[in-house]
Amino acid sequence: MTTITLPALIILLIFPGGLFLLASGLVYEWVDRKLVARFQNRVGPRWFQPLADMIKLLAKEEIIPTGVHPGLFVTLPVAALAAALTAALYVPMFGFTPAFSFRGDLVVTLYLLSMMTLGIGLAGANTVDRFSLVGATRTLTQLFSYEAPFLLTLLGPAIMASSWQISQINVYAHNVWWMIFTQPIGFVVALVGLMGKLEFPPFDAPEAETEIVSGALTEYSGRGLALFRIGKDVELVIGLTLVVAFYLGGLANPLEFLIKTLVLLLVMAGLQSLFARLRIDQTVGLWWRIGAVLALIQLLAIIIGRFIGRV
Amino acid sequence: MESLANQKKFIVPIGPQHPALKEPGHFEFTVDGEIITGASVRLGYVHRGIEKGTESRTWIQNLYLLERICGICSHVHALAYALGVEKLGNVDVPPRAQAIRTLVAEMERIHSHLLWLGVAAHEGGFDTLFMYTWRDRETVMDLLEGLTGNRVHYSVNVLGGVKVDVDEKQADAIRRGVDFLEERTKYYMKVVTTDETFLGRTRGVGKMTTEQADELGTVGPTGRASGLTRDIRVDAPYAAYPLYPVQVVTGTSGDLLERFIVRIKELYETYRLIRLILDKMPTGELTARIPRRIPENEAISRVEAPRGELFYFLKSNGSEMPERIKVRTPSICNWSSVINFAVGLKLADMPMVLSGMDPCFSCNDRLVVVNRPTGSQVWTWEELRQYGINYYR
Amino acid sequence: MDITSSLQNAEALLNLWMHGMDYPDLSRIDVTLPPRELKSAVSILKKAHWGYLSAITGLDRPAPAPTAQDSANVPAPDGAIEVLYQFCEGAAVLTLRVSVPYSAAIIPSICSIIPYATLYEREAMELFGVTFKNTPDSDRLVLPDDWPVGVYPLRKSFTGFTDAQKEEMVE
Amino acid sequence: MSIGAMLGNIVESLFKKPATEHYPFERQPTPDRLRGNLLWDPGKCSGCQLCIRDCPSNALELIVLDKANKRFVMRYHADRCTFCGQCVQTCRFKCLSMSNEQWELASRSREAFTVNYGKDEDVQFLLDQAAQAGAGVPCQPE
Repeated sequence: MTTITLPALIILLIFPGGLFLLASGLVYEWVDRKLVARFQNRVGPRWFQPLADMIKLLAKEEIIPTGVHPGLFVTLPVAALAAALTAALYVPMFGFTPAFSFRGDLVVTLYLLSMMTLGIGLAGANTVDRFSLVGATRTLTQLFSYEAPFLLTLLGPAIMASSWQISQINVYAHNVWWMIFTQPIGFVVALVGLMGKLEFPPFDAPEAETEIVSGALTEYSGRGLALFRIGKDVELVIGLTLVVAFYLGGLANPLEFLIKTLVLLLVMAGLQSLFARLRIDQTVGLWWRIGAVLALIQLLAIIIGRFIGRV
Repeated sequence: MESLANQKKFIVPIGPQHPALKEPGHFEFTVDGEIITGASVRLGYVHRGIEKGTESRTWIQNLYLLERICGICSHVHALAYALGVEKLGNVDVPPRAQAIRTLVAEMERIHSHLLWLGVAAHEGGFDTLFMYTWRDRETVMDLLEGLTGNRVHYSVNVLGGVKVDVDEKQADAIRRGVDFLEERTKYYMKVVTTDETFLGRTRGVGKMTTEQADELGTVGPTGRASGLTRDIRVDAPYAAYPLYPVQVVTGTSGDLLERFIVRIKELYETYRLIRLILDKMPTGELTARIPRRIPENEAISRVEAPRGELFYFLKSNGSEMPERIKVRTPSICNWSSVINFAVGLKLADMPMVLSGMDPCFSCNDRLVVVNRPTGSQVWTWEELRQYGINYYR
Repeated sequence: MDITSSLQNAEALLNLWMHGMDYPDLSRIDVTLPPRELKSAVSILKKAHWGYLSAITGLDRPAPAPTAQDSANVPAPDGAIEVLYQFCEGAAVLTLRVSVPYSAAIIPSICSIIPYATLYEREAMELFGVTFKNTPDSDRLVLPDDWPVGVYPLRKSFTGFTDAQKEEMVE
Repeated sequence: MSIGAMLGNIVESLFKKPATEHYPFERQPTPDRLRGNLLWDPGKCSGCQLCIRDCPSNALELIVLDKANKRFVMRYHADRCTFCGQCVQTCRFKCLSMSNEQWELASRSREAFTVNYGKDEDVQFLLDQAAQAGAGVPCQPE
């Protein structure tokens, strides 16, 4: 595997953290929107649309509604984005070795990724708007439903690799059979879990526009909204990278990264356009009744497999 | 205790501006978590005073005013009105004209039902189905444009007949279009009845028994899905429906899924009717002469709009202008069913239940009242026009 | 049931209360009722399952303009609001006609018998200024919130707002 | 009972040309029967003004220059017109028709929508008169 080392500041601010990550987030958002549009026989947005949206939002006035805690209102989007950007540092982004790595960074990354959803939930709960409140309740409910199965499915490869370090799991995944074949259930649950995390349809009940306008983010405008949105885009890239690194044979170079994540995104876009939105009670039911059980079976199979292997 | 409970009421307003309803209507749902415990409705945000307006326009001008009550079922409004005026004036409309009116009415039904299917799917978060149905709806809109010259306000009717004729080329184009749409409709039937995620949102939701539907006075497909056999095309055939009998489509379970099925089955029936009309088109004149002054009388005209029974009451006073025109649109009948059934449902189901009856706000609201940015004021038509002229100068 | 028997059935049901009856055309029957008999007429229709209430139509019948022959000491006749309850069964339409003078425009509400009549009653109430006694909900339904009280747009006397009324609404 | 009943269709769509039309770069051809802008043929008009009486939106004005010699100018306000076609139906001499050409009902001024139809010399006469006296006297229906 190639190892490129860059000065820490550049890693944090420009590449592969910071700016480059933000830019790739926008590109992935565009790919996702374009694919969904094509699945629906539409034209879809042009390549600069997410960027244009972002510039427009950043240039707009940020309205702080009455009844909120202003400090919290302003810092939540920043915290959410910062958490997402930090999480990227432990993940083999673009096929490079993670910038920082230590034993157990998988757990830290997963918590950092949850910060985003938590931030959106708190942002909704902070306002007095009814739609935001309903949206916040739904966001947090959803967080508690997909998080456990998602976590369990990422533990599968970790147990196989006998490591809690993402970079080591990546290397392990690269060297053995693609884990999508050895742990197919885990892969499906992980992929669907990622969709739940990103609130993609059919798990978009927390921001169901026909019911609660824009959910928790209804009261957000301007910069706050822009940061939340770009945070979500970054999370999309990180999520894809994680699933690819764990289940699709790891990441060794940028080309491999590009091909594998885009194929995964294609599948995800297909899934997004295939289903009707699930009600929040249906989402919770699905995750706990099916998702969690499947993930546990997978985990059990791995543990038993390893036990037999050792014996 | 009571007052404390009232304070804790958590009301979710839907409308007048809300992405679920592209038209203005105001609903207040009192919710307890996700469960609705109360509902109320306020209409009139687009009340245009058409009933008053008709009293100062001639019989001919009213045809076009009334056609503009609704953009989706424009033809049935004009049809109901024209049939009523012809009744008042004792005019016999030539059979070919009646057949063409029926043909356009049925094509409009396709347009309306496909549009509804898309909207209902969108409310359920199934945007792919929404995009596909609206794409296919273009077919019938293009056919209507080719036949009548306009995509929305077909203006096929004149008092005493129709403006346009159907030639063989048109008929063939319509047949081809109907064949294509029938195939697509079968596909949508399959999707709606088999897709598990969508079924999860429609099956058993908003259930209404036949007795309840009767008690609440529902009309149209909403009522028929609950087993209410009310269809004006069958009960009191008008225009050319006596020549082309319709079979009523009814459902039994009365839930949202059944409303989907009933509307889709109605589409099949509509395709059959269109082919029948095109194959057996009577020949003859297109218009009959009708006097400008309508003798004093009263008439009631009922037609089956895509959403249900449309009721017109016309009263003439022997002059060129009507004395009174009352329009009772199908949507207003169905409101009570929604308001009564909201309690106990989940908030997430509400947009779907609302759209399940295919509400049309322009149907309900028909005064020129404009809210100015500074304070609100009632403007006369002349002032409004002047404002418009100054604005664009 | 065919139209004629439906109509005869309706006639038989309402025979007790009617003040006048007419067959305007083959599928219609008009029955004139005094306001106090309305509720009993509607409930007998409901009990007999005769059709369903299709619409409530208001009609303004202003008093004819005083002619030169009228002497000054005869009081000017009062205009009337006529409310039409249209029931449909198949192709048959039954109209219950209830007429009340402007000065006493009160009609008993039929919502206790037919609950969904509330929307129709609210509409007629706003647009014609008829009071439906004991109607469950008398909030504004279609007119704007700042519409002046006592102005009924569908009465013939309404031809637009006076300047004073416009002033009032701005406030 | 199935999940993802639309799978076949969405995969097909991925390789199909999008249904969206790139308006205004691409335009669908207009149907022959399109009810477009109103056209008036001065030759046959008798000046009965029935079209003006029947117009639901006051889009027509007939300016009578000389009734005996049938010199009329029809002033057509395209921005008020609802394109219902009633005037065409009403006219007994078939002097009104609707064009099926594509046009845009959008402009930066209202003037673009006021069209004077008539013989060239009559329109010119009217314009000269308007230039002299401010505005022409539109004919009101009785």
